Amino acid sequence: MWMLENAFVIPLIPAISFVVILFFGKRYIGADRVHIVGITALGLVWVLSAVAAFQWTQRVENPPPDAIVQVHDHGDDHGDDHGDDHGDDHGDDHGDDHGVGSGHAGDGHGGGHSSPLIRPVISTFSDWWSNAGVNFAVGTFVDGQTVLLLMVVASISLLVHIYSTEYVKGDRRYVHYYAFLSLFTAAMLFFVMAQNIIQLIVGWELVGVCSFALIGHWWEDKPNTDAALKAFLTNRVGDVGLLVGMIVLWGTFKTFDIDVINTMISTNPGAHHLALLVAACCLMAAVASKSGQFPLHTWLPDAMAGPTPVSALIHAATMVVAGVYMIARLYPVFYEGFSIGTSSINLMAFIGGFTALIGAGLAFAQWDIKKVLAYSTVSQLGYMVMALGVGAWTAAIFHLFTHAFFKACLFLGAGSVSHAAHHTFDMRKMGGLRKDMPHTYRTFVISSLALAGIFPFAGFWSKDEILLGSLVGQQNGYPLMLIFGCAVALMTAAYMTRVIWYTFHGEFRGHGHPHESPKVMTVPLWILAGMAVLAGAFNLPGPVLEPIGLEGLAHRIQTYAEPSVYLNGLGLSHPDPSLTMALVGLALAVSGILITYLYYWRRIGLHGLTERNRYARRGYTILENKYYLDHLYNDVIVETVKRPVAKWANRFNQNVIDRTVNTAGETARDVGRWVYKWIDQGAIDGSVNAAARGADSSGEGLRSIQSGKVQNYGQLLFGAAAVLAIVFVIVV
Amino acid sequence: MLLNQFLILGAVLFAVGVYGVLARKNGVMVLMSIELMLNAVNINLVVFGVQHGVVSGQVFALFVIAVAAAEVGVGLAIVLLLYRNRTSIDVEDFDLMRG
Amino acid sequence: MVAQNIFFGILSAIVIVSALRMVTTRNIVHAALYLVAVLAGLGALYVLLTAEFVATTQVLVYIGAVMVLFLFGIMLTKAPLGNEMEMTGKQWPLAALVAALLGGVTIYSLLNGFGSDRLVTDGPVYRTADVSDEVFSTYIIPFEAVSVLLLAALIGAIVLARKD
Amino acid sequence: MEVTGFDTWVLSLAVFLPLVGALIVMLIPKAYETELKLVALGSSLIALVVGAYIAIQFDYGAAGELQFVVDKGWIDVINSRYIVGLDGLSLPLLLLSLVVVPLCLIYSWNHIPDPGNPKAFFVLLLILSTGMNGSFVSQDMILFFVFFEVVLLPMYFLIGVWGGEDRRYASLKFFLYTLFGSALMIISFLALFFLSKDASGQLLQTFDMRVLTDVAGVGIIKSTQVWIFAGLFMGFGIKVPMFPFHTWLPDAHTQAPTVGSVILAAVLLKLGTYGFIRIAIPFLPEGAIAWAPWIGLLAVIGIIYGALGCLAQKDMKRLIAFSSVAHMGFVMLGIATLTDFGINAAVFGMVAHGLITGMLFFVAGSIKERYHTLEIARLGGLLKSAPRMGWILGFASMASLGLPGLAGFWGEFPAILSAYNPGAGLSEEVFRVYMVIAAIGTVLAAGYLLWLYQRTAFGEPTEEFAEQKIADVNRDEWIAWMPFLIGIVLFGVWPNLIFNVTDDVVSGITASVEAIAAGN
Repeated sequence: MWMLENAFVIPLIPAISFVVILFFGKRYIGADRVHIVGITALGLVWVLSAVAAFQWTQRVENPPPDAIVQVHDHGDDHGDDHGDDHGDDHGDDHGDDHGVGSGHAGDGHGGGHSSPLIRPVISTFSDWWSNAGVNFAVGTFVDGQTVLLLMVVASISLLVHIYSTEYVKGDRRYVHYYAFLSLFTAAMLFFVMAQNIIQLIVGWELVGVCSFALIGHWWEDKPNTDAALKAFLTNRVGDVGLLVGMIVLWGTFKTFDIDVINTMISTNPGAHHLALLVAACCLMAAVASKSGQFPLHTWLPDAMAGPTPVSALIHAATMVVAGVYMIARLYPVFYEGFSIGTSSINLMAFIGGFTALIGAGLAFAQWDIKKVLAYSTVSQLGYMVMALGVGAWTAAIFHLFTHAFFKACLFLGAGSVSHAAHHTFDMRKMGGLRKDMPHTYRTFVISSLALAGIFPFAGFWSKDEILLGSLVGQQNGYPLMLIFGCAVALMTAAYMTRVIWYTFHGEFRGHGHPHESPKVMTVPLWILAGMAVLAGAFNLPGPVLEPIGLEGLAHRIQTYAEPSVYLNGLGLSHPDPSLTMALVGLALAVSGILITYLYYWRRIGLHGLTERNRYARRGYTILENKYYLDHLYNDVIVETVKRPVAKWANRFNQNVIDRTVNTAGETARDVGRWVYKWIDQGAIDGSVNAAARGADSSGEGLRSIQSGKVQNYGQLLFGAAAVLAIVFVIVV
Repeated sequence: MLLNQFLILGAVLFAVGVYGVLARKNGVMVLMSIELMLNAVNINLVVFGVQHGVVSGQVFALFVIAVAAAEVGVGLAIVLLLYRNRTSIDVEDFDLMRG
Repeated sequence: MVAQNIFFGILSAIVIVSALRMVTTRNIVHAALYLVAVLAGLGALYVLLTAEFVATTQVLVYIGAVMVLFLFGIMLTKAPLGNEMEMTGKQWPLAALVAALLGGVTIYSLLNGFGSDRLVTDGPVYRTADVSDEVFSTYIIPFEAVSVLLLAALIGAIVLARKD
Repeated sequence: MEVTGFDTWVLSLAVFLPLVGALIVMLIPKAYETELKLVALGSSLIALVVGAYIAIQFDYGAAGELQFVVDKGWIDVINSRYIVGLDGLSLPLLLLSLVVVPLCLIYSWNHIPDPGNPKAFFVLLLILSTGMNGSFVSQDMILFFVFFEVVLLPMYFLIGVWGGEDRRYASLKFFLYTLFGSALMIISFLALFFLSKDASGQLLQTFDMRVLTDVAGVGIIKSTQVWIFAGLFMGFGIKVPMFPFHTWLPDAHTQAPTVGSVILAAVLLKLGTYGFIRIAIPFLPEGAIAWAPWIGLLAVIGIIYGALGCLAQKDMKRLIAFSSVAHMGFVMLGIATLTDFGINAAVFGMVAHGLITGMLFFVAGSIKERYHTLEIARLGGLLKSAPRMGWILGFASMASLGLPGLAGFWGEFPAILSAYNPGAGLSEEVFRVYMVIAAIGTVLAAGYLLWLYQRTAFGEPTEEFAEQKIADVNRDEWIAWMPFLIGIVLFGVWPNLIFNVTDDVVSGITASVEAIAAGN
């Protein structure tokens, strides 16, 4: 278990790599070879993360005595278990319960716990800071959720490092690029293993800064820096929520320790409901900014101004899931604050679902391939937040896991396309690339299928769990969320098909000769594509595996990653797998693909036919009449979705929300100018100056006294003496 | 006789001397006015010597007279020097200390 | 007592009127003569206060020596000896105000402080011999200092007034 | 702690060594320029070494008590004594002051602003140093006041002689403002002298700050405390500067020479906040409780107002100056909560602001030297023209906007946090509103700093300077800046370096305030 207790070395390695690259890279390593340092560091991080993940699974499988928490079935004897829980949750030695815990763990909902409640490995290092006589330590908090994220971050970061060697080759700031990739990785790893909420804040902001630096990587162009500023400032707005929310947590529990906060809530749910509600709402604002949730999502598409691998790493797979991760990490806060268990709609679920919906809608209206993917990311993040909002913790984290791989693959694929096609991301200048770029095409399609949720790709499994979660909920279902989820499933499949059509099919509309990217780019693509296929296997439902006798491997993420030590106390349950729900989800995705397919492929086919055969063209009019379906799709369904709805959404997005943000900024600036001009310089400074002028003019008057004539001085002297004497006489 | 008779006489003389010092233009007149002020002080010294029955009052009056003589000597020499350099002893002409 | 009061009245009237004339007259020689009157009046007042040696010195030093010095000064600086010269500066009202304030506050506090205290008239009377005893015993060092001062003033005056 | 041998005069040594250096420099003829610079630097460096010795000898276990105390007769007639001593509150600030001065000397080595005259410049800096060091260690109000005022004159001349175009106006404004505050402050000191009583009702008639801290104003009735506190509030508040007494600051900063701005930002402003923590609050707890909501209000107004002011600026130095108003608002908010958390954060914020804003002013000064303008619209592309300086500016901006992991955060976050639960029975509702406003202030801070950075550092250089060769950071600048940069990172990564030192003193202060509050 060494790795779990000393997990701090994992973020330390890329941090050192950052320092080495930034300060010694250019001079001692060579500007074009700094990636060696970064890749080595990330390789090491990956290995250590894998070790940590393995050791965590060992800890779950064969828990040491001090890792187990005695469990009571909260469903039955809720009344008398309070007294015990207080003692138990702090890891009292219950050696005799070893292995028995699995029996206790409430399995009332079928999918439930089959393993004991395992405490996270918490190591604290030093007195980081102190205040009011209390020392606050810095430390690491490692549990299944942490190691899962470690693996995600390490894997994708490593692949992005490798991919970037080709993609940003010869860039004028190659060194800085790799330095900030390393710093970002360090910050993200630091964030995921935060032991207290201060560390969460620190990591949260640090990844934001790296994002800022990398979005603005090509800062010579103003749009890039605008995007960077927008990203940072929008995040800063959310950070107000983060700071206030964390402060409310501190004020309520008088501790920063995540473990203690979670334990206190889970052992005594119901207490502090109001404070938790306030904290949860505030933190929700932070999540909205970092994870691109409505209405603070507008920065994310703009953030695509950064280099594409950065978009893949930061703005698809890792940083933007920080908000989701934080909800998951502090889940008891949100669960109690929003009453997720008992409500059938709440703020988090609604924001998530709504974001998923508008994100998917907006993805239709984009011509920039990266922006489509960006809106898709917004939409999928909304999915995750919605999942957390309906109480489907595992589903959300599972989706986070699978999404990281296929979305990173999609972004890197888009990067590969642009690399080949003269650095454009405009889909109108692409087309027909499937022949020229077979590897990119295949990986892109695989990932798109995963994103669309087609069996048996990864996205199918995770999306299915989310839909199931919103169907069943905890005590109530979340019907509205289910509708949102289903609609999004359909739309996701549709817009991804559109992207594939415009990018890879049809005729090449750009200029020059596109070519396949070199191996150093395609290999990471294939690895990610492989994960897009296989990642679903990590949390397969039991019924799928039973026929092949591998039911022991079911629900691995749920088993290993879920912090049931906290969630159990809240009474969180897991829905039974449902074949119906899976089929409905699949049907929606397939129909989405089918509709789009008909729309694009058929029309092109006809065009080709009419061009080949002039008789056929005459028949085409008839065919065209027969194809009122096209009209239906084109003019009615798609156009209404595409033109008025999407355009309206887009316009709302650009004009209302974005305008609001911009206007707020401009107004603040104008107010600043006004206040400065009239109040500061006018009123306050003016009055001061008036006083000074008074002093000045009286000084002018007094200056005439300085005549240099002895008698005048004498007059003053005697006059002053007389006055003083008078004063003295009067006073005494 | 009242003590105040003499003291007030001294005060009046002193005030008149002050006026002379401040108002007169001629350097010699200024010096004369200073003599007036010194004499005003001398009255006080003598009167208080009598009042307290000590001889020190008179002794100090004598000292003051001696110092006044010295002062007049030096003061007149300065006035003379000024006159020689500036051909004027109007104190209003001298404003070298103007700020 | 009455006689003394009458004498005091006459003398102080002379002194004050002369002093006022001194600081207001336009003729500088007249001013010097008024000063003589003031000094003489004061000398007489010293006699009234039984300070005979001071009175003598007043007459000898002031009226004899100092006044001669002043007259020399007046002549050497070629002061206009006529009546026509404006001797008072433009700022005289201010000076008068200051002087009046100063005098007023002093007189006020004197009246306040000593009220109607009577002058001690039956105290010891110090003759010239007593004064000289005191000067040459208790105040011998200040006396010597004053003599040095006079010497210094003498030399200083000569140095200053030398023509070269 | 028993003080013996060298330790008895080590503090005085740290305070007066620069003054001795100044005297020696005065004796060296102007022609020997290098020699006099070396003497000046040497004396400040020796003072720094003495400071390091103090820091090593300092008993961190007893940081709450005064150490190295010297108590000698001084002005017996008013019962004012020469008392110096050092505790955990003074130590970081003394060290900050000791570090900043030699760095400023190094920076000005070849950068004496017009009209030159390095001798006078260095002498003034050294006198300034003595005043600052003395203020942080004196434990007698008259002594404190003397040092407090000693600071004023050199600064006046630094601005008035070596400043920009409007230097006369700015320096006079600075001088009059501060003098006005000082006048009210000394009146309050006298009132404390005449009115303080010990627990048995005996009049104390002392300027000894230790005694006054101990009695904590028990003998003074509340309404009187409020008035005396008002005088102190004006005196210290102007120095801080708090809204609405801040208007001298932008002018002074804009016109001051670079090192003048640096010292002004790094140390001088701290005299005000230090005065609040050291004098105003412990001496007059009831007055402090009565004033705290208003101080908090002015602090948050300052935060928002300073930030809005920044957004309107066209001059880089003026912008940084306004940002000081905002940052000191956080410090004052922390103080106004009267909690350990808040006041510790305030002390941290003072040090952090000193380092960060000092750094920003250094960069601004170097930009001015190279471009001969600080007009933001005319700048641009600094990252391209002088990449290292651009990076340093970016780093300092990030630190200034309170990025965690750098020093600025630890002054800001705990201060906001402390407003959630203000101490001494202050209204939670009011302070929670302040908390939210202050948190919003962090957004604006990010806004103006990044906006500044975008316009000055990003993009291509403006046409005006496109052809010019802009020198990157030179050796003197590296030496002068490096300690700032290291400090910003070091305190950001391990904030306990400061929190640990100040906590004991601060909890002593708040404990007495709480006791008074509980007694009411």
